[in-house]
Amino acid sequence: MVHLARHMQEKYGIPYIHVSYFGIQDMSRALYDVAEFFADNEVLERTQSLVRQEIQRVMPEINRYRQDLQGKKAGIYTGGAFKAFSLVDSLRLLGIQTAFVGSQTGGPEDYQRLEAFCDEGTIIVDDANIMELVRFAQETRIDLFIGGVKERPVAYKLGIGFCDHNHERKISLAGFEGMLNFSREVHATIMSPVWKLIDSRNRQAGRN
Amino acid sequence: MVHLARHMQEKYGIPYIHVSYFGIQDMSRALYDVAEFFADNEVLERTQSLVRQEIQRVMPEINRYRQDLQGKKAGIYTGGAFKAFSLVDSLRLLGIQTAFVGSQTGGPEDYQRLEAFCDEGTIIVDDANIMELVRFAQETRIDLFIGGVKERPVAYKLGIGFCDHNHERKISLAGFEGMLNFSREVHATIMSPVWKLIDSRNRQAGRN
Amino acid sequence: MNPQSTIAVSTRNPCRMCTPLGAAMVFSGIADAVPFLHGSQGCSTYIRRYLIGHFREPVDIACSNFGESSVIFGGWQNLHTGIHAVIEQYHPRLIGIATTCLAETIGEDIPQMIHRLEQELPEDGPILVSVSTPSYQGSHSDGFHRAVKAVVEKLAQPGPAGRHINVFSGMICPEDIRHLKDIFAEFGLQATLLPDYSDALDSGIWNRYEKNIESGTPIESIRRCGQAQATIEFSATGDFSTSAGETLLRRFGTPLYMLPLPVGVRQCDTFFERLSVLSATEIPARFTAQRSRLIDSYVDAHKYVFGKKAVLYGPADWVAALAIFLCEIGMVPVLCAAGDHKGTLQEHLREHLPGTMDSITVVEDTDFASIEQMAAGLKPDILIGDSNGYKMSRNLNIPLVRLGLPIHDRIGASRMTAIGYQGTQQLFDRIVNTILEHQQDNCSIGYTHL
Amino acid sequence: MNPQSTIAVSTRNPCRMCTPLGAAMVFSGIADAVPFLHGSQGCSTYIRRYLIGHFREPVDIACSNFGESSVIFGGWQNLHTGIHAVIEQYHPRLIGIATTCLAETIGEDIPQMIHRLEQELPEDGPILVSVSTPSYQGSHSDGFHRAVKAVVEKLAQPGPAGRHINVFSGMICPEDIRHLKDIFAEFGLQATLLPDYSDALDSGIWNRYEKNIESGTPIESIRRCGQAQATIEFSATGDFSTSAGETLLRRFGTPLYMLPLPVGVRQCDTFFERLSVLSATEIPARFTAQRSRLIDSYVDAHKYVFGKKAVLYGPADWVAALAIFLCEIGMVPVLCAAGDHKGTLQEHLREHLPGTMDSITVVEDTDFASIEQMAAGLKPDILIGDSNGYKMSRNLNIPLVRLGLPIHDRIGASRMTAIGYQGTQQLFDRIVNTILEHQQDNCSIGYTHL
Repeated sequence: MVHLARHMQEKYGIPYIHVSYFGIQDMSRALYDVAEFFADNEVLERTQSLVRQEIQRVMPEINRYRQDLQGKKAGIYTGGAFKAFSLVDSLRLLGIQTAFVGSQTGGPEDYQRLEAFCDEGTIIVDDANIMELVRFAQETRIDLFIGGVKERPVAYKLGIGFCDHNHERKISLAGFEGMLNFSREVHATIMSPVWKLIDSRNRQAGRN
Repeated sequence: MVHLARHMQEKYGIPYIHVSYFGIQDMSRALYDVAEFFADNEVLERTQSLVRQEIQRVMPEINRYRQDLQGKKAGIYTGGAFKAFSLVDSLRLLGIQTAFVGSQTGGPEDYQRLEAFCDEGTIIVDDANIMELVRFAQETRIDLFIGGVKERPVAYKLGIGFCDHNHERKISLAGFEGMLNFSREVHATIMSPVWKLIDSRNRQAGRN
Repeated sequence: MNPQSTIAVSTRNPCRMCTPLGAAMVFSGIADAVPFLHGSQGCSTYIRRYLIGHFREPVDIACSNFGESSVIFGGWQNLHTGIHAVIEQYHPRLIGIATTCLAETIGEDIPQMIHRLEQELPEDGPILVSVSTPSYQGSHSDGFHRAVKAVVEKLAQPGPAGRHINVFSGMICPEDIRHLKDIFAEFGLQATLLPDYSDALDSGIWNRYEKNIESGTPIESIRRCGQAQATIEFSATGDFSTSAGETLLRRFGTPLYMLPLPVGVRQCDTFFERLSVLSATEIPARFTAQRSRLIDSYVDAHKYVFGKKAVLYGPADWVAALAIFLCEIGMVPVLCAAGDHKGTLQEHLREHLPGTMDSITVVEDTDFASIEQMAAGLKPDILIGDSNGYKMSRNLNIPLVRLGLPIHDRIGASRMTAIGYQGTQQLFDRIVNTILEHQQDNCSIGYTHL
Repeated sequence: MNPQSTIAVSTRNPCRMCTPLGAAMVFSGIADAVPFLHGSQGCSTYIRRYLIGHFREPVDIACSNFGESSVIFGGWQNLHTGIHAVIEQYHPRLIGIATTCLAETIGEDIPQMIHRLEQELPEDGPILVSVSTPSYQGSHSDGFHRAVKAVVEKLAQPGPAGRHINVFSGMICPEDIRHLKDIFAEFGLQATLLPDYSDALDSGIWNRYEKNIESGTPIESIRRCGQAQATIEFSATGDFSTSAGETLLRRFGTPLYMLPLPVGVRQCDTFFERLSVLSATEIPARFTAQRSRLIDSYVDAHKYVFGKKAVLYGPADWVAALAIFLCEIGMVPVLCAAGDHKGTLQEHLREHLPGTMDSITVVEDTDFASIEQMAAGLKPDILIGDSNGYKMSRNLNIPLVRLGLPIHDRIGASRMTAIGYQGTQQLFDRIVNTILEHQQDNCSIGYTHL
């Protein structure tokens, strides 16, 4: 996509800005970036008002979820590194700490930025296979794994909540409404009581 | 009902006629009886035209069923004897012979009339219990039993098709349309291939 | 003060069946026994008609056929004639006599009548068991439990202690009874299930007309109930007044384990662990594998059910077991409506579901008019109960998972299982898929992958 | 002459999955074996994704990950690297290599490559089995059968005759596999089911992360296939080109019984009677009781299904078995649509359903666009097939009974049984109740009793 935008700028002089629509922080930033690009006070004011309204709308529900989720831990593994930032940020809003984060195609620069962005102690993972991811997941005792659809059954088999972020999703994650969807799904998968049935007999370590 | 009508005639002078709406013969007769009561030529003509139309409408389908059903045998056991006449008649229209017929509450006069009305060889049954009915059904090797809802599972257990005639029915049997419904249901239950699965292994006698 | 609270409201569409219906089911599930209603013929016709509609099997219920004179002069003559007719027709070894509202209202002295009958019957004549089941007192479920207790009180004998186990399952479907028998067999335990109508009310096709009274719990086995190693009784509500296990505990000291219906992983665990102790063996691999796959399926579907709201109705024992099962999978049983009255449902749920009772309304002794009114406000995602809830399901456009009795608008009521890991699996799949189907069909874009 | 008949019409929404998907399922169901796709990574991703969506289980499929250079210079290097990586990671005893369209199109000489690999692998290295499965030639079902044949051709050894039976069931769900194993055990027959993914693709919850390749048909058992008493292969279409049983018959003289899938009473009877002969024992009472109750349920529901029209789609073997089952219960399979091409479906049905073919349309090698168009004209009461028919079901407002693969919009695909009297019972109940539900919900007055 960036490739295309750059090409259109070079060839046709159409400017572009680089935004993320995922998470409240990023979504607000994206709207402000667009507003600032036009350097029109009225647009800026309307943007501020919209962002304020939307945040007031979604935060009460998100705060309720945070009460349940505070202190939970997650692992993230994405295709590109870009998405990882938004996910770490959105989880943070829900009170969830990212225990490890990585991507398939990230470069050294991405990982440096990720390391700076994350809390201390977060493990940065580069192009791991499923067995390595499982090891991280078990060692850090995460409550939630965020990955692609094909990692889902592995997370489930190990008794870990899961949320997928890829193109096959039916329920959108973008925008303010998307953040609500994301929060609901993360809350549902972490708070589901079914995991207790696995703990009680099958889980080795003393995780509860 | 007759009691009520007679009472209304006596007390208020409202005349009544006694009809059956079950079966094409009875339904047509009922319409003519009403028309004749009014002794109005126009009413009579319209009645004739209606009956003709309806018979033309329903007979092709009924004739198709008769091709499958010709020569099949049925047993009838009703609450009152009145309904039995209509049923014998309707089965006759479908090519089905009544092997035995009876009722719970019929009187000697009813049975005499029934005997005259039925084909030779038809057994007339008076207030039989279920075991006697089963004996008749097995001896006469009927393909269809017409009785109340509570006889249904017994007929089914013995591998005999069944049609109920009582007040709990959801699909009407009255009028020309009712005769179609009746024909469809009788055709479905007799022609269902499921009975063959019982014959092949479980039925004692050489019925096929 | 709400002035309305003092006004008696009539029951509108009761959420239960008549009391003697349950008793008739019990007597149907005893070998060589015939159910007999003391009352007017309409009662036996109604009960036969419902049992036939549900089980789709021949059902024989004898009746003393009260007429006007019986109501005035008492039903002794009718009972006498009826019992003799049944003996002549069926040659039963036991006749189970359940009373109707009418017989109870005119104050029939059944124990005395039974005594008179017993005196005139020959030595090898049938055992007569009676149970008081007016429908203004309890539900079909109560009638069921009371009949089991009455049978045990009449028949159980002292004797040398055996290794066998008494199992009073309450009202479960024939396939669940067969599964229970398989479970005990796999544990190497000899079990007396009372009643056992798994054949009488769910037989295959017949070779010839049968009187259909041979199958069921053998009378000899019931006699030995007092000599059992232990009794397992499924009851969430701890009602001793209708507990046959309590009779055996009191009279013979037979240890009684009152367990919830084994629905869901935890309630099944309680049951299977008890069997493991009683049999002094490990839980067989077949069941641990079923358990493991069941939990695996819980996990696979956990997002589809999390927070989904259910309205449950039926007998209190079932409502209790289902509510606990639903909470185990992350659903919220927003309305737990028992058609019968135990008075303990709220307390039982509070004990087993601490911290979640705020979101759960519990009512007992309720009717469908009330349930529908409450359900409309609660906006549930699913209803779970018998077919009598279809009208509500249709009015509210909320899908119904059929469970219980009567189920007369689907086939296979005898196979709608819920017991054990295996039965739970089937119930769980039905619940999840009903929710998914409703979502999918009502979704404007029509999900194809979920 | 219809000028249109000469115009090639492109396939719109194929009624089948890719050929190597079936092969991957087979290799998943062999103990210590790893499925390996020779082709580009997208193919293995697509297949994993569909198998995961259907089974909701981890699925491992290795791949030679073709790039542009592989297409130009051939895939040997990728295959070589991939196989060694798989050996290092999984330590498998067998690697099942299925080709993709791309590998076949560029003309990869797989047998020669396998030969080269075998020469360089150590003595105790894995067995390499390859199967040609371009998706422009056959369906997932063909890929499945071909892989079974390829495995048997590679592994079966001559030796002293045993009493065991080979069972090549074709593509059935894990619960059906477990049921088949129970059936053979109950007959006292030792059976080699190939494949057996009843655990690999339907396991319980795990204690620890597993490579998930241990379970399945043991390689030793496959080696002894040539020494079996007989082979039972479920195939209605008698396709010898994909028959593993034919290989064993030809090479070792192992008697081959090609039976229809045991769905419905008669097709089950054929199967159970064969087992009775092979085991020289009576059919166990458990199954005769299931049979009797199944027929009893047919009778109970016969009026609900008589004359009801069904559209069937899926692999030809399944369509054939289902059509014969439906006719047995009085339904009319107005459209029998096979996504694959055997060329024998029409003939097979004509032979087994004499006199009813006038009302049955048979098509092979068809797609959903064609099926929907035909179905719209036939006005069926029900559709039976995989979840890909949901769109059609929604467009035509005709309910869909899900059976086959993929089923991704319901849970429990692994438990949607159809095999044996027991599986048929479940399928029959689903069909009848789906018809009843649709009638009830679409009836203006809303039946409550049926």
